[in-house]
Amino acid sequence: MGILEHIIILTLLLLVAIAITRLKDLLAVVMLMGVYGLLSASFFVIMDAVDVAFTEASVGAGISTILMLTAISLTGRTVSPIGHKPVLAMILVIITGGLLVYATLDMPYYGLVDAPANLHVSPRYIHDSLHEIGIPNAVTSVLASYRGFDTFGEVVVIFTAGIGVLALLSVPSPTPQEDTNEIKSQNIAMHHQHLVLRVISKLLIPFILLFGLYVQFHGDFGPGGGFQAGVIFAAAIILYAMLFGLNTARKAVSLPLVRLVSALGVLLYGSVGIVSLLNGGNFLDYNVLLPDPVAGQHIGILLIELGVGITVASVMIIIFFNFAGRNGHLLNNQSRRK
Amino acid sequence: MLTHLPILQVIVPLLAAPSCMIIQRPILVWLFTLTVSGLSFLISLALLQQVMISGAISYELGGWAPPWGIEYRVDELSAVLLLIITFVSTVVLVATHASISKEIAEGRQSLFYVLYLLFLAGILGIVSTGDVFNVFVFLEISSLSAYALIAMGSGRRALWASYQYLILGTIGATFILISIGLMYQMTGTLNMVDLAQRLPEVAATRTIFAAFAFFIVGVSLKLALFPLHVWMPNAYAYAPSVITAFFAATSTKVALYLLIRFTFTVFGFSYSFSTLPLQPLFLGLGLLAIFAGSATAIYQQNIKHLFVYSSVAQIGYLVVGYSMGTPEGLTATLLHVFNHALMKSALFLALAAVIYQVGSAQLKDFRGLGHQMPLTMAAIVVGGLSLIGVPLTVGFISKWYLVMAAIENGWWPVAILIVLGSLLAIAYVWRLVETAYFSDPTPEANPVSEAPLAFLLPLWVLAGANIYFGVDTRLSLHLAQAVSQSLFGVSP
Amino acid sequence: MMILGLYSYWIVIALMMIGLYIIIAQGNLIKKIVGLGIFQTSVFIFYITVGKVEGGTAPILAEAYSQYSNPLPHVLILTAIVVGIATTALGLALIVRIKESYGSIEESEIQEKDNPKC
Amino acid sequence: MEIIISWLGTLCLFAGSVLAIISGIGIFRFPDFYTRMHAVGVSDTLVTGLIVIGLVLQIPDGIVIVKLLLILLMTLLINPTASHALAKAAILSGLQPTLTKKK
Repeated sequence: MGILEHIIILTLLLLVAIAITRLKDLLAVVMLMGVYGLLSASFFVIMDAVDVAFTEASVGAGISTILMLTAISLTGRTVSPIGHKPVLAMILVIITGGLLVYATLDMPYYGLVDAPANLHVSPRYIHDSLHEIGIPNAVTSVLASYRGFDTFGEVVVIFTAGIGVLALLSVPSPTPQEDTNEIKSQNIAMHHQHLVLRVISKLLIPFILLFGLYVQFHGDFGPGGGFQAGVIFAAAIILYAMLFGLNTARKAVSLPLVRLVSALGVLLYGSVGIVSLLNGGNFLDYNVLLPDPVAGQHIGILLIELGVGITVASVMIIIFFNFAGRNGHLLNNQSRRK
Repeated sequence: MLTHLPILQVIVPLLAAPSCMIIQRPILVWLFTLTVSGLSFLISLALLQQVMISGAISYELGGWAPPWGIEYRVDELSAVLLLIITFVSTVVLVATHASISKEIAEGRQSLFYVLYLLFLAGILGIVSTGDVFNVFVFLEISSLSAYALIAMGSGRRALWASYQYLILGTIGATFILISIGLMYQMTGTLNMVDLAQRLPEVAATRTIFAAFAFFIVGVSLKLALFPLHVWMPNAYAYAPSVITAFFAATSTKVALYLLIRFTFTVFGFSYSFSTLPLQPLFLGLGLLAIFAGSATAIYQQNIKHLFVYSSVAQIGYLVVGYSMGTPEGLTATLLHVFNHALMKSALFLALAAVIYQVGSAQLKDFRGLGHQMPLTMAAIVVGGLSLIGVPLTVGFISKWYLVMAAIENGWWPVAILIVLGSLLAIAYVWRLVETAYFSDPTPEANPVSEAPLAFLLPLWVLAGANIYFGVDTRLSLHLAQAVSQSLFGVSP
Repeated sequence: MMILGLYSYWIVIALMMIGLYIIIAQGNLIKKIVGLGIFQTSVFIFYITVGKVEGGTAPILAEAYSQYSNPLPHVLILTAIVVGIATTALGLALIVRIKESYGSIEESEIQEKDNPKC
Repeated sequence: MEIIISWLGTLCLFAGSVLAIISGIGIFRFPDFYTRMHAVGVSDTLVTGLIVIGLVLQIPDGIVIVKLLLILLMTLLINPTASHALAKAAILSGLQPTLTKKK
């Protein structure tokens, strides 16, 4: 049990990767990239990494595919063939790969209970986290408390990406007059095209949002947490924007507000740390948040997960809206030039 | 609050960045950023003082003892780097508002400051942390903000340069990630001090050898060590001018910090320098970098390009000093880190002033500038003399110690090559000086006047520092020697 | 077990190298980003494989189990996945801008436009 | 009784897997986009349905059954919609079905 899936999934991953190198159509490449993400998510499940699998499925197969599709809708989808034979690349890759294969020769055997990686630091997380932190999901304990600062860094990374995309792609928002005109014309065109999709997604979006909230607050007990929840939440809004038009979605979700909220998520995370400083503990020490350390850990983890969720959701929305908004911007410019 | 200094150093700019989103008005954001950077500078001064008195400071994040939690560890090396980074950042920021208002559209200026603060916090985090995975996270914060900042430069070449940097930078970061994974697999820990204790047991394995090799390649990419420097010339040349000044003075220094930190503290000196052919490798690449960088610099028409190629050469000097593997060599390298930060930030800030007034940094536009912008050009001359290594400038001090260290090591040919490399620097600096002072402005060029005070003030602070530390070396030398001793003291 | 372990490590290495090869050899900018994605995802797979404990279960602590897989690599990779998507997003944004200003997303054509005649 | 339920579950799972393989073959064998869509679109919903029902019959745990049934509900909604969207996108972008038999 396990070995068969193990080998099959790895082999499939290899086949997908090889297919990606050979394909000339970017649309196919991007779709295969999604498949690659989903396959690796399945592999993570076999490897007991359910939280990682959840994240990889929502990111690798979800958000990143959407972003790439939006990007190729702006850039075109054909790849011109490589003129020369990439001999140098081949040599470099073989040397690097050879070095890694060389490294595997002294590695501890796969799955060993007493491999060094599983002996030194991690036993404490498994044995003590339940009474030190008080939540069953050890991954969340480590993520949010023992290595909470890494997660803070992670939130800042995603915030940085959001700001970077804003700095690169943001376009001035249309005037209200243009906006209403555009919404009308878009609505007529899209109504015909997306009728069935619109009906179904109106049904689905509330459930997606609800599921996002479930993942957000259930992360202590099962797989899930702020990051996955944020992505799911953003996915619902992205779906709405895709089917009802950007301008309509912009009326529901105010972009300047979303920008502000993305900053507030980071600040919420940081201020939990500041409060622990003021209460006499070290940065991000949740034990001092409340008189009872375990209750303090609870409230601390709840708040920082909320900060993660808020920032991730708003940054994903910012990124998608700015990519997709670029399309309209281009069209407008072209029609003006004509 | 004093015990929290190590973390305050990083989270003050880190939390200031999202706060900028709330302020929004560019001029206010600029003032805010300047205040935050100044505050960081004060914190780094206090930290340096503490470290010099009581040795390395350890700070447990989240209250969890290392290796279970993340540890911040500020020792002499980190403290000096923190000081350099925050000093350069603060000085450069003074001129930023004026420079940015011409180079970046109004609507994006506040985003610029957010990214600037994120970059600052990212590199401060790399230098302060004592946890290898945390290094990766902050490396990515600084890299992502760096890509975005470079892409904000004017013209489409900035975009392409930023893209190339993104690809190579991410490969470098992923190599470092692989290295961290291999080390974790063999030792079960991510804490640097803990790793240093546990690595010797498994040092003979092929896995650790690969981890070491991947780390060296990854960090050399970030360091822009010849021949992995290809991303740097364009990325720095097309970035907004003040960003070039800030990056050239700090970014590669942080990569060098990582190199020293991992080879000395984590892997240990004896493993890094005796088990592997690291010494000849770095010596060779360093010397190549000096000559290739300087020689390419001579042929550049764009002065920004010229000085970036000169940076490639300067990285060569840093690496040559490092490769000696002696306390003297390391002292020379650290002195040069300090001094190079001073000269390059001065030079690029001067270029920013020229671009502000003239609108371009092509060699032909420098004609007659020596008379039209006397103060700015004088600062460039000071910086240029420092690059060459003329006595009474900081450049002389670090070259002197480098040559002495080489001779003490018995490396006569290396000492001669270092001096020869400086001769090449004369060639490229002279071209600029000649154009600026001895050729008349082209008739059709508009007359230009001296740069505003917002540029001159920080510029002359830096140029003054170039001369001051070239005469009075007590402070810089004392710091460099203290760092070098502490590093060699840990692993004799 | 040993064969399976080495097999999975080697496949993962092959995946990494395919990713790296795409980044270096392909001239299309989007394909380079895809290669970067494959490269990074494969490194994630490597980390997770390291954390697997034979006979263990997912590290969600419960009475019924006593053997768990190592949670630390999972945490590290959660962070790394986020870093990966951040890089992808920024890279794609750059590509969109490059396409707008150069009119192409092929490396060779862009270099030609930057330095005509050489 | 329990044995029968468990066997029924296995049967469902088996039938689902076989159907999945058949529809996979269909993708390769059918001549054009629309017929291939048909092979996947129709059978996919049935496949997921059968597999979920099979799992429900095998695992007699309350909360798991609720979750599985939710998954079933979602796939029943989403799968046909996705097929519809695909086919419509193909028509709108001007792809014509192959009507004559290939020789």
